[in-house]
Amino acid sequence: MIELFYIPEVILSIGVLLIIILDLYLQKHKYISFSLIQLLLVIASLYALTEVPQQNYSSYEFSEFTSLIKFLLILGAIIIFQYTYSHLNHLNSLKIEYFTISILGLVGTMVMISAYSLLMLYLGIELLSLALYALIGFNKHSGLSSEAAIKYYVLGAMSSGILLFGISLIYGFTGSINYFDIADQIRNINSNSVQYLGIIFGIIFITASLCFKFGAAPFHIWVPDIYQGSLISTTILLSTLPKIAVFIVFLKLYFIPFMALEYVWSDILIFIGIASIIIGSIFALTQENIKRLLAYSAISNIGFIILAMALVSNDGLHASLYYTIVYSFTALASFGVVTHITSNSHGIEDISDLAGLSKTHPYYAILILITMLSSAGIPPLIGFHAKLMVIQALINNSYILLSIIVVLMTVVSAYYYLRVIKTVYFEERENLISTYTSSNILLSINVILLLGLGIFPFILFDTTNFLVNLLTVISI
Amino acid sequence: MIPISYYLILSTIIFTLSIAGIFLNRKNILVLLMSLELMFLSVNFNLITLGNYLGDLTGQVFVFFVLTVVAAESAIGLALLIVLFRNKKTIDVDDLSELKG
Amino acid sequence: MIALTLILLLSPLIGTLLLLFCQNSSKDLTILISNISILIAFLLSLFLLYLFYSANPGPISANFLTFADTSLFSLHFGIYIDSLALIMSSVVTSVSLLVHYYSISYMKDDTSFNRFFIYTNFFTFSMLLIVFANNFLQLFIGWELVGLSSYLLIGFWIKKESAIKANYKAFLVNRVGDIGLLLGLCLILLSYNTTDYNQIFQIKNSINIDSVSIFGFTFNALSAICLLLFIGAMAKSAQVPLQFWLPDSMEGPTPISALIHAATMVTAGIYMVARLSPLYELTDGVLIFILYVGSITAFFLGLVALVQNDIKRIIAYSTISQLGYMTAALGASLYSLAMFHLITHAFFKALLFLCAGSIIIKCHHEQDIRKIGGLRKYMPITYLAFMYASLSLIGFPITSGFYSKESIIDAIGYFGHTIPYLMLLLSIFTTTLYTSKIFFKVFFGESTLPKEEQNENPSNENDRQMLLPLFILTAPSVFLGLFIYDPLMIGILFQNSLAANELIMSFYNGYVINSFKFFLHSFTTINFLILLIGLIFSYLYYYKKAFSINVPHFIRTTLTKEYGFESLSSYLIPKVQNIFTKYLWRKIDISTIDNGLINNTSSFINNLSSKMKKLQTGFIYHYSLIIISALIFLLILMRLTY
Amino acid sequence: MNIELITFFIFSFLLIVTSIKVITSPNPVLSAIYLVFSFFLSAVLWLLLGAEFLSIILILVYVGAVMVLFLFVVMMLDINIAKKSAAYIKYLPVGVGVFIIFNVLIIFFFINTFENINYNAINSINVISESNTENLGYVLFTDYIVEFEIAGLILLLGILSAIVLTYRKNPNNKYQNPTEQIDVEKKDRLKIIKGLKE
Amino acid sequence: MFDYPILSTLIWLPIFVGLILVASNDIGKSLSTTITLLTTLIILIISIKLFQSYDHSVGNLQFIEKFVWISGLNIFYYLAVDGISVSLVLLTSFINFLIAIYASSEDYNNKSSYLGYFLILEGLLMGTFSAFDSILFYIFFESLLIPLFLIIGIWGGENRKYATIKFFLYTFFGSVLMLISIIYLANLADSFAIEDFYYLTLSFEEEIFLLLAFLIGFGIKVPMWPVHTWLPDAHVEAPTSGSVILASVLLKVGGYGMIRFLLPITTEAGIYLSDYMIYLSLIAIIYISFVAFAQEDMKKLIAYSSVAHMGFVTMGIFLVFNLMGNNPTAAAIGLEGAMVQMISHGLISAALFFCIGIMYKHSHSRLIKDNFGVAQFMPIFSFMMVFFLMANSGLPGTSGFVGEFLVITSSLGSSFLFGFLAALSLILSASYSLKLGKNVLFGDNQKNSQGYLECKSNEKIVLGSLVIFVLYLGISPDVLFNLLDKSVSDIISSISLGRA
Repeated sequence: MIELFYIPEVILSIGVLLIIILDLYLQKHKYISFSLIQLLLVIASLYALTEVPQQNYSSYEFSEFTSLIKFLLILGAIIIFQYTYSHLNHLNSLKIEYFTISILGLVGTMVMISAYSLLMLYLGIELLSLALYALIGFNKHSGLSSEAAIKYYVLGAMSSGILLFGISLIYGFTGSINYFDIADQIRNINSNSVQYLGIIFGIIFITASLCFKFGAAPFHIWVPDIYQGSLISTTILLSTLPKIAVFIVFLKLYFIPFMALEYVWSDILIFIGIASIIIGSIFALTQENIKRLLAYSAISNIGFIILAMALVSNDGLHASLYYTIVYSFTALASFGVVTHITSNSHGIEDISDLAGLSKTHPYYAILILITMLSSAGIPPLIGFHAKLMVIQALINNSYILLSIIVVLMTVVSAYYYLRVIKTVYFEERENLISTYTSSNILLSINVILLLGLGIFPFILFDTTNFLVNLLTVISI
Repeated sequence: MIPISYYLILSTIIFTLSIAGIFLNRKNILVLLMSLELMFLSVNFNLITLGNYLGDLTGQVFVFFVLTVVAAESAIGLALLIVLFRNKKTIDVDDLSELKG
Repeated sequence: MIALTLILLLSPLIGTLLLLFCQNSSKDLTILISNISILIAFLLSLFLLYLFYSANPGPISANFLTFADTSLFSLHFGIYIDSLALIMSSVVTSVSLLVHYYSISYMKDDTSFNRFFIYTNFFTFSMLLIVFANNFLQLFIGWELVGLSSYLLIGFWIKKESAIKANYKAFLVNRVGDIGLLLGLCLILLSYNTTDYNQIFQIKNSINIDSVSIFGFTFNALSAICLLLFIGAMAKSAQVPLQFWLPDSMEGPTPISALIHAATMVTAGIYMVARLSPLYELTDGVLIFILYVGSITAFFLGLVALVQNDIKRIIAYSTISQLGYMTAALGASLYSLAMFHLITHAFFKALLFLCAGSIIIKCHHEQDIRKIGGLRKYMPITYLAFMYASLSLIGFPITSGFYSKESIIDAIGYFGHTIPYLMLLLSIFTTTLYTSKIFFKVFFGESTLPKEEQNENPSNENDRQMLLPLFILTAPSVFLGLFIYDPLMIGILFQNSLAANELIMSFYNGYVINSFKFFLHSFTTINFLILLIGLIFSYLYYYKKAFSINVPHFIRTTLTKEYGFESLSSYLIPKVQNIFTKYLWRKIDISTIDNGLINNTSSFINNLSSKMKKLQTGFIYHYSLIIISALIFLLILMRLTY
Repeated sequence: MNIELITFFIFSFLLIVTSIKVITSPNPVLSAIYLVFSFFLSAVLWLLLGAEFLSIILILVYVGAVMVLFLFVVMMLDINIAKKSAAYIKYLPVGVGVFIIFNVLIIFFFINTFENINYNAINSINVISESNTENLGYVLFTDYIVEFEIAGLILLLGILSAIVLTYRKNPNNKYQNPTEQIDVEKKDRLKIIKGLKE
Repeated sequence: MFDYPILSTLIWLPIFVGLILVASNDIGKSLSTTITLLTTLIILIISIKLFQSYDHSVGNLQFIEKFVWISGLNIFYYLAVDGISVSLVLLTSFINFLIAIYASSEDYNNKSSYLGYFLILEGLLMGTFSAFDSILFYIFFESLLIPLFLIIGIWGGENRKYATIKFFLYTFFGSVLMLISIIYLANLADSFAIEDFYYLTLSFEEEIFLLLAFLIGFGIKVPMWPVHTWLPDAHVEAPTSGSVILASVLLKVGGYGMIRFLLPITTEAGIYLSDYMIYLSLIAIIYISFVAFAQEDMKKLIAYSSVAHMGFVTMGIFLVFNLMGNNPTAAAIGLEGAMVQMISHGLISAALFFCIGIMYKHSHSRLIKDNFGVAQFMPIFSFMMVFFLMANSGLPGTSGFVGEFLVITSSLGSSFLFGFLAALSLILSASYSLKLGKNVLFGDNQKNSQGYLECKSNEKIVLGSLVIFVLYLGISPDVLFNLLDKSVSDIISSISLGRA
């Protein structure tokens, strides 16, 4: 048991408690608290990499796979925090509580990842969701922020209810909440037995709820509003960490307990994936608000992830994992750039706020260019390789028609990315654009990696390949 | 002797009632929150009943955690409600459509 | 010999290039370079001619530059030396030389003096390229290059609106013919994998057996090729219906009209058919076609000349008509006669044009013969030269024109081509009429030009530089026919270059006997009668103005409008072109394809997006309804499936 | 028809009625009161199922804490009694439709599934003793200890968030901050402004 | 032979320098000009070396560089050239060098970025022409859009936003379908190497779909008839050098792709559909010529003329399908014609766009009616422009003739009608080309209100060298044929590979 002390979750939880207390004494010197937080994260990430407890807890998984994912999550958090710190500092609304709540949410994502029982999963999701409710509503003086928060709260709670309903069905008809036992039960079930439909219904409820958390169509409906309403730093958080976590939950749920019913859920997920891609692409076309735009872009990206995963094949799995990481990376970069820019002394809201950026801040213009092109899937940027892998997986599994729809939607979606570039580069309007440089280097590295990994995709490719191998070892 | 399905049917009815409550509600967010409470209540019914059916305590343990979480959730929800009220001077559902499109 | 020919061929080109690089140097240098390069070419032609007849090596064909040499085909630039080529080159270079010399004075006041000589030199080179071509590709290249130089020279006065319209038209009409030529060339290359004259000549009989499908009809391959090639000749040699560019091309400087649009370039078509006579000889159908095209051109375009008033246009129509004679001769397999007329025509028509040039420059670029008059006393030398040239043109006995033209008419009659014969006969009359019309109106009568513009210095002829070529040209215009008639008819002149020598021989032996007998005999023919009637008629009508004829308006209009070709080319085609192309562009390209297909798709998707955006109402209850509906949908789906 | 079944029917009927009342009463205070009723009724039904500890918790925590919180908020926010709007009527069929479809789907499914299983819902599960509370406590602190800890984190997060969200400094309050006063350095006391030349 | 990676140098050197120029953000006009000139010159020298050391006597792939790039997906960093590639590589480096010379006297804001994007474009083009792994090819092919998009968008004309987005989406649309086909093929062949695709046995339906996908992809790039409408817009809005590179090299990517992918892979379907595709090409040649005639904007006119001339390229390629069975020689002639036409059009259209750019600098209008009487003030320029216009209308002795000649020859092998219709281009191209000359160069212009001035020496060098090359290739295209001959016959033989 003492060994468990060293897992990053524990370190983070205890660290957060300490920082909450310390912060009370460091009101004037917030940067100290912030540095402590970052230090805490770094330590946790190191532990995530080095320590893999051998001792297993039946409802909590420790493995190289989860450790690596946790490492990635913490890494993402470090980057996000850095952006957030600069952003909030710039807007004079820095509060250390923002980070402590975020860290608790981060712990939530870790719990989700490691969860090996439905109860643990539920707790993880709730931990994350509660943190997100608070973070979305964090901008207390903004009506939009609180509107977004209450919307997310109501819908999120509803989806938790749906999740619980599904869990209760699964629990009732398999007799267990442990993934392994459930998998065992489902494997031995035949389609004539009483439990069969109950389990399928349970899976549907859980799928609906998870798709809601993921932001996949038609459960995506909250995404644009919430992205728009919250602080842009929250938007980055929303569009990266929870997505990775939910994706891993998807992987673990569907490929371990529900694997035997693969023929049931894979069709549903393919439908959801395609719907997300189409809706994400088409709705985004006429958006004016950049956060809404990126929200719809996120929806369509989620569609890609789900679609690849729903193929239930090794390359599909690999593609979805690769896509998830690439997507998070791109989202970090694209939102990251936006956090670094203020227009007319506000954060960037509308696309038109970016007009003329290339004249005043060519450097940032290039960053936006790269991120947008990467999102659009234009080679040689990393976004292209991700889309390539998904399409390849589709074609390998003989979904030719789907792949055509997908690429056509890629073309449609390229339009709105180009619109952003167009505004940045080709339009000349005087905006009082200012930028800040505190986390500039990190951002640059972030963006340059989009290009660098595009030219040398095998680095990331090998990593994800390793991860997928780990995962298949677990699930089989 | 109460057949297991009775409890399940009851919980389903309450569950659907609470869902209907969410989208039929034209009044204020507070009632929405109450509907959500009802929803969790119905799920708890399910869990306890099915736990009993399985002869397994896990269902009750689950309910225990759900109760805990929902309590915390309500706290946050009410806090958000207050913030919303401060900003908009209203908690009418119909007034919450600034974010759209 | 090959080397010399090469030098002959390239010296105008080198001249062109030198001129190109000395564009800004003095006029003297330009004159020097251009004239010397042509002089070299001319002297070499004569020398080669001498060499050729003395050594008589037979036709020589050699390649000197590889165009392409691949596994699929091999194309070269080469030279083909035989009597035909050398005679033609002598004609070309001699006329060219004289025109160059003449132009020194004619163009002396022009600002683009140098440019003029660049063009003319380049033209001479291109023409020689055709003359010495040993394959079809080179023929085509030269063909197009003379077209280019003609284009450039017609539009030499770039500020003159009518000139740049005329050169545009000339080039395009020539292009129509070039399509035929190009298709013929491609067909040869594709089917026989060579374009070399000799090789094609060798397999001509097997080509004659092959067939080729054109628009679903099956043709004899050789006929098809020859017909296609002849379409090229029709455009270049201004045969009906592709003749209408030539009168307009008179917008260029007059020496150019002399050189290109009378003496040399327009005869390229004749030359080509003569060159390929071994092939044409095998294609009876095509020959008949050629014969009729030629005689129709000769007659009807001669008529048009009657109603013209511009001195150069009259001569231009006369050129078309004379080319018609040559074509008709070709069509009757009388290749050497066609060549003969080509040669004599080159000289006397060049002379006519140069005279016209003298007149025009004297009259300050006034070309309307109704306004010019009484120049006889001011320009006696020009008057004489013009008279000789005119006599030659109308075929007055003993002149060069007489020998070439009469023998064509007689030979056609002799071989029984009745309808062409009649048409050609009649056009003797018209030729006489329009020639006399110019002659009498310009040199006699009174000028209607303003007095001060008429002559500042009436006693002066033009300067010597302009007169010398007139002198020189008068000689061949009058006497050349007499000298070369016999050797030509018995086949010494062209040796075996031309096919169907035996036909000429039979005509010669059966009808002409020798040049002097032919001369004497001609006074007894109907030809001479017509000529005399024409002369008398025009003397009375144009000079004495003894009577007036009311030509019906309809006929006059038809002729002025050149049987409708005029309106076709200058009104209808451009109009249709403008409207039609604008329609294609605006209606089909922009409206249908671009807006209809492309932009509509994008705006459709955009509209869809903005419509669908309304689904996102922002109300929680709608959102939850959507989520629940989706859930229920999935549940029902599962319920129905499992 | 035994006593349990009768109890079940009575209470469940009441539960449904109060639930409907919760979502339909125009006055949120009434809604809250009905919700309290619902919780009470549920507690009874849970008791019937043998989940004594949970039913007590439901009353203590929910009725005692959460619902009171709700009522506080209702009072605090001074919310008007809403009238039934036209939109309500418009959406009522949709709501009823969804309600019916959903119910039919799930209820029929439950009925189908359990029609051959005559299983009594009333069941007491014994792990270490007869006492439900003892059993629950035992399981909670052995098998579910990690979950228990995480629940602690969730509560911490709840507290933290609620405070962060609702806490506000009244800008009109005039008070001294001793820390700031002590922290002052020399350079803060006097600020030298370069005089404008014109 | 070289033991250093000559192809990689060709690709990465300009990209690297270009990135530096873009990143350095306006380092000064003269410095960036010098750097660009030097780089393009080095690239030109290297590509000439490549040309020299390329072994003409065999048509196979040479200078192969092959490394594993993404091992899991079987994607290789696989560069090589054959004769076809070498000719296009030479064209690219030559045109870019000319652009560098031309741009040296131009003044743009943020010139270093401008030149940087051109260098990047050059490198990517090199990559496109030498990549033999299909994904690598696709990456280069697609990346081309980025620098061109920016060049037109930033330094373009009034309506550039519409034009760039249209251009980008149009071509992107085409290429994604191509991507699907590539992946599909790779899936069957278990390799992304292009030549492995040649050995696949595909069913007829598969071939049809693949053909259509490739046809849309490359057809938009070429552009073929119904999908050409992006080109005039893009050209009109592009800065001069942008138009030049777009017309002279970028369009060739489409033709190149067709030769590489369409011909050997989808032969059966190609034979089945060849008539329709030839009709499309003929429509491009004839109909577009008419449309070109109607243009009022000089750039649009030349843009449409480009479409018409590229019609010859596609026609030559599709004739291969039509002729392969009964007349392989004619097929090969057609293909060589297509290649020569590509190179020649690359030179001529570049020259014409330069010419228009030079006029535009003085008159600030691209409309035909605003420009007239240029020849009076710019005689040398006008001389060269007339030359290029003539070359554009396929005058023998210029390179413009050779390609058309060969394609027409080849088409006669298929049907006389095809040959006749294609030959109509002789009139049509002359009519619009000379119309431009007639209205713009000639005519009386007394006031010179446009302020025409004889072109500067660097512009003379640009146009002059183009004149020389157009002439050289027109009089003695043997160099080109030597280069292409073996590779073309290799392509033709690889067509039979797939059929076996």
